[in-house]
Amino acid sequence: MTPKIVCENISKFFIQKGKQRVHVLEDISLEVMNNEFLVILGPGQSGKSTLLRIIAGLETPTQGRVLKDGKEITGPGQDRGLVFQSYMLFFWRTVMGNVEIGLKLRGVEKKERRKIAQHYINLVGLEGFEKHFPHQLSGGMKQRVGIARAYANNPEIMLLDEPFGQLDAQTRMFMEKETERIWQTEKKTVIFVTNNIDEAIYLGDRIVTLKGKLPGRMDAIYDVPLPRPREHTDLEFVELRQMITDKSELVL
Amino acid sequence: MGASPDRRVKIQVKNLTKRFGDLLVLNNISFDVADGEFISIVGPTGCGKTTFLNTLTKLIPATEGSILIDGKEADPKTHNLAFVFQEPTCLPWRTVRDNVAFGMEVKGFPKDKLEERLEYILKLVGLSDCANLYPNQISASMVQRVAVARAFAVEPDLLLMDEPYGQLDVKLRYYLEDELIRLWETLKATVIFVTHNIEEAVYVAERILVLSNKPTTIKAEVHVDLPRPRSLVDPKFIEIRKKVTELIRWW
Amino acid sequence: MSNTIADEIVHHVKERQPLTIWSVLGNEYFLYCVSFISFLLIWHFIAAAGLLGLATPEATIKEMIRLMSVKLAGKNLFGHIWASSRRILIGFAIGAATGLPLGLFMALNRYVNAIVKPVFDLFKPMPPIAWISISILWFGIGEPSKVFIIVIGSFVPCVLNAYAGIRIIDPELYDVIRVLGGNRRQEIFYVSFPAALPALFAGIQISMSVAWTCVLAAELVSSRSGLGWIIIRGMKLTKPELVLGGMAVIAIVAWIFSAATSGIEKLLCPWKRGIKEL
Amino acid sequence: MPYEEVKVKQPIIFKILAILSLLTFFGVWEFIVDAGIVPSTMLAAPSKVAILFVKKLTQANPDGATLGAHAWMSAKEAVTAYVLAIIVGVPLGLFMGWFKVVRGLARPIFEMIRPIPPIAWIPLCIFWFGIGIWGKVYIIWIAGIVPFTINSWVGVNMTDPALIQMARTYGATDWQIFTKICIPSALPMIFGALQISLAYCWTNLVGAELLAADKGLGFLIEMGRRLAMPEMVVLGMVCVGIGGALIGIVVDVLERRLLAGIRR
Repeated sequence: MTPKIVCENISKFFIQKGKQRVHVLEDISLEVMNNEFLVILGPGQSGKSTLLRIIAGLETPTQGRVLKDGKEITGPGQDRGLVFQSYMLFFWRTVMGNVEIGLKLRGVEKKERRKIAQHYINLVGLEGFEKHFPHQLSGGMKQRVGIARAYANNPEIMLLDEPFGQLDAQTRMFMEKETERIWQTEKKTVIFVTNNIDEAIYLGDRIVTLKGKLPGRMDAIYDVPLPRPREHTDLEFVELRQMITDKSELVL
Repeated sequence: MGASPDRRVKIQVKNLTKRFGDLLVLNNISFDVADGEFISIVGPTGCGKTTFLNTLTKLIPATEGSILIDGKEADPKTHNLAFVFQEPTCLPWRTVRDNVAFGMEVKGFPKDKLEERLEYILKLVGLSDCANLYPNQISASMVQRVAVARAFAVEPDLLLMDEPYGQLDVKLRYYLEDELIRLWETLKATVIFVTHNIEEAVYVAERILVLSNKPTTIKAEVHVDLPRPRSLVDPKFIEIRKKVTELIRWW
Repeated sequence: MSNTIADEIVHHVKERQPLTIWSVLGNEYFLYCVSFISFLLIWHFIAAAGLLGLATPEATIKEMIRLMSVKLAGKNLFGHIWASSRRILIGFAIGAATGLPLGLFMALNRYVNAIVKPVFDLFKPMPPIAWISISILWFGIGEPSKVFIIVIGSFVPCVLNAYAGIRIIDPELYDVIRVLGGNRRQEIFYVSFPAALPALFAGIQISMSVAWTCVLAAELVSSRSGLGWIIIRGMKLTKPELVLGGMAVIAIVAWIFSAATSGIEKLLCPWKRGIKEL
Repeated sequence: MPYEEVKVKQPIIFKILAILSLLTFFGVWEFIVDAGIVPSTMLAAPSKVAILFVKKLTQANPDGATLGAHAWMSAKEAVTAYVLAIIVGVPLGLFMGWFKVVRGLARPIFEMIRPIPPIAWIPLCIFWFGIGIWGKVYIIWIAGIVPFTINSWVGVNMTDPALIQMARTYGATDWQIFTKICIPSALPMIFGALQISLAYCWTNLVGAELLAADKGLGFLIEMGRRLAMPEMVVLGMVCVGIGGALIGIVVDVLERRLLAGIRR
C-alpha cells in the first residue's frame, strides 16, 4: 500500500518580530497511510501545530517537502480539511452559514449546498441549531461546527489541530467518542494533533510523539493495537499510556 | 455522610440548598470534612458544580442550610478560606513573590510573620528562583503553582481547588499532583478538590464525593484507602476509577 | 448540552431580593432619579438666585416650546434642527462614502497604503475645526463651507477605523477560507468585509460626534440658521434661556443620531445582538 | 538554541512610494497656486507659507503676537485642561465603575452632558470667564474628561471576574478589591484614553480659540481669514497639525514607558 501523505525531512524556521529566527521543526519524516488515524502527540511549544499547517499548505517548509499521492503540496487545497484549535468560526454567520461556506466558495448551488451542509450538521449532532450564531453555542458545540465545516467540503484528508484543547475533561471524552463515531461513519485519512495522551491512545491507530521544547524533533512512533471502541480504564490502555509517559520528558 | 470517626470534624455542611427562583440547583446537601482531610468532588458536566462552589465559599448566599467551620458559621472575613481556580488568577502587575503574598496581605498577617512564611512557602514550592519574575514571564503550569502557593500561605481552614490542573499535559499534571500531596502532607490543610478528571480524583483524594445531575445532591461516597504514592496501573486503583466512572457516566 | 455556567449566571440575576428600604435606596434606577431631580433642583436654585447668569429649567423649556411655533430668522425650532441635521447628513454621507472605502483599500493593499498613508498622516493631526477659516475662504459663508468641514471631520475617523477594522482581524480566519479552497477575492468578501463591519460602525459613531462638533463650530462662526446659531443668538441678545435651550436640544438630537446608528448596526450585524455591551 | 538574531530587509519599493507620494503632494500644491489654477486669495503656495513662518518667528504683526507666543498660549491651555481632565476624570470613572451609589448618582448627569459638543459651551464660558484662558480651559476640559471617565469605568468593569472572586474568597473588603485589583487592572485602559482625550482636547482648543481668543493658534488662523491672508491660515493649520502630532508623540512615549512599568 502506498502512503497517502509523505513528509520528507521537514525543517522550519520562522522569522519573529522581523529579526529573530526561530527554529521550530527539525528533520521530520513520516508517512500516513490511506484511511489511517494518525495522532501527533507533543507537549506545548513542540512545533506540532506548525507541522500540521505545513501539511495543510498554509506554511511552506524551509527544508524538505510534503507529498500527497506522490505529488508535492504547494499550497492549501480543498483535498485537505483543517479544524482549528480556537474554532475559528465566522462569528457573523449562522451554524448553517459556517458549514456551507466551503461549498459556497466552490459555487455549489444553494439547494444542493444546503442539503450537503444539513447532512453534516446532523452527523455532528447539531440538528436544530442551524440558525444559531457561534456565540450562542458552548465550546463543544462550536467545535462540532468546525468539524462539520471541514467535512462538508469533502476533503480526502482531515487535519485536526488540538481541537478539544479548550474543553473540560468530560466534554472532551464525549467529543473524542463522537470523533471516532464520525470517522467510522465516513472513513477518511485523519491527522490529529494533541498534547493529551489519553486522547491520543483513545483515537489513534498510530501515535507519533514529538520532543518538547523547540525545535520539535521526532521522538518515537507507537502502534496502538487496542480494539475499538476503547475504554480509558482498560489495563492495556493504562499500561500503554504509562509506557509513553515514562519515555517522554517533563517540561515544567 | 461522615468522615472517619477517629478524626475531628472540621467542616460541617448541613442541608445546603440553593434555589434560583423556582429552579432548584442544590438539593439538601450535607457532608462533613475531617480536620486535615483531602476530599475530591466529581460530577457530570453541568451538574451545578459552579453554584456548589460559590455557595460553599459564600460568594453567593445559600437559600437554606449552613456551612460550619469548627462549629461556627463560615465567613471569608473571619475564617481563612482559600480557593485555587481553574483559570489562572495571578495578578499580572505583581511579581511571583507579591502574588504569593497577596492572600496574607488581605488577611492582615503581621509584617514579620508574612515575610517569614513567604520565604518558607516559596522555598517549599520551589518558586524561590523565579520569585521576582512577572506572571507573563513564566509558563502556565508555574502560574498555577503560584496560585497554589498563595492558597497554602494563608494557613487555610479550608482550601478549595476547582480543577486547577485541567488543561495541563499529563506528565506535568502527575508532577503537580505529587507536589500538591507533598504540600498537603507538610502543611496539614483541609482540602476539597473539585475535578472533572476521575483519574485525578482517585489519585489525590482520601475520599471522593460523587455529585448527581441537577438538582445536585451527593449521589455516592467512595473511600480511597490506597497507600501513597499510588500507582495508576494498580488493579485496585483502576477498579475504583471504573466504579466512579460508572457513577457519573453520561456520554 | 447547554452552557450551564451561562444558565447559572442568568438565574443569579433573576434572583429576587426582599424589598427593604436599603434595597430601594441602593437601587441604581432609584439613584438615577435622585440624581436627575437634584440636578434640576440645583440648576433651578442657582438660576433663581441670579448666579452664573443661568435661566431656570422652567424658563428654558418654556422658551423652547415657544420657539416651536414662533419663527426666529424665518425658521421655527424644527426648522433649525433640520438645518443642522441636513448639513451633518450631507457632510457625513460624503465623508463616510469616501473615507470607509479608502481605509479598506489602505488596509488591503500595501501599494495603496504606501502612497496614501504619508499624505493622510500629514492631515490626520489637524483638527477639522482648523479647516473652518480656509473653508470660508474657499466656499464663502454659505452651506458648502459648512458641509466641507463636516466632510473633513467625518472622513478621518472613517478612514482610521476602516483601516484598523481590517488590521485586527485574526489572520487564522483567512486560513479557513484558504484551506477550504478559496481565493484572495473570496477572502476579502467572506472574511475582511463582514469581520470589519463592527469597526466600521465604531468609526461611524465617532464621525457622528465629530460632525456635531464641526457643525456647531461652523454655525457659531458664521450662519443664519441651525442650533449653533440659536446659541450664539442667545448670547448676543443675553437670553440665557435660548443658550441653555439650544444646548439641551443639541444634546437630544445628537443622542438620537447616535441611537439611530446603533439601531442600524444591530439590524446589519445580527450576530452582535446577543453580545452584551456597556 | 532555536533563537538567533537575523536581519530581514523590508522591500524598499514601499519607502520609495511613500517619498514619491509626499513629493508629488507638495509639488502639485506649489504648482496649482503658482500657475494660478487656484487664485492666491484662496490658497497659499507652500513656499509662501514657509516665508511667513520665518517672518512670524520674530514679528508680532499683523495679528498681535509672534508665532511662539501663539503656540505657547495654546500649549498652556491644552496642557492645563488635559491635566485637570485626568485629575477629575480618572477617579470619577474608577468610582463609577466600582461603587454602585456613585454610578447611580453620577451617570445621569454624565450622560446628559456627554452628547453636548464642548464647543456649545462657548457662549456660557464667555459669560462666565470672559475670553481669558479659563473659559477655553473649561471647554477643553469638558472635551478631555469624557474619554478618561469612560475608559476608567470600562477598565474597572473589564476586570477579570476571576481575580475579584479570588480576592473575595480570601475575605478582601470592597475597598481592598478596588485598590488592589480593580485600579491596577484598569490602568491599561486608562492609558488608552491618553491619546483619545488628547485628540479631543486639541480639536476643541482650536474651536474655542477661533471663537473667543486674542492669542493662540486658533486665533492666528481666524486672523488670517479676516485679513484675507491665506498663507497665515495655512501656517496656523500647519502649526496646529505639528503641535498636535508633537504632543501625541510625547504622550505616546509616556504611555509606553508607563505601560512597560506595569507590564515589564
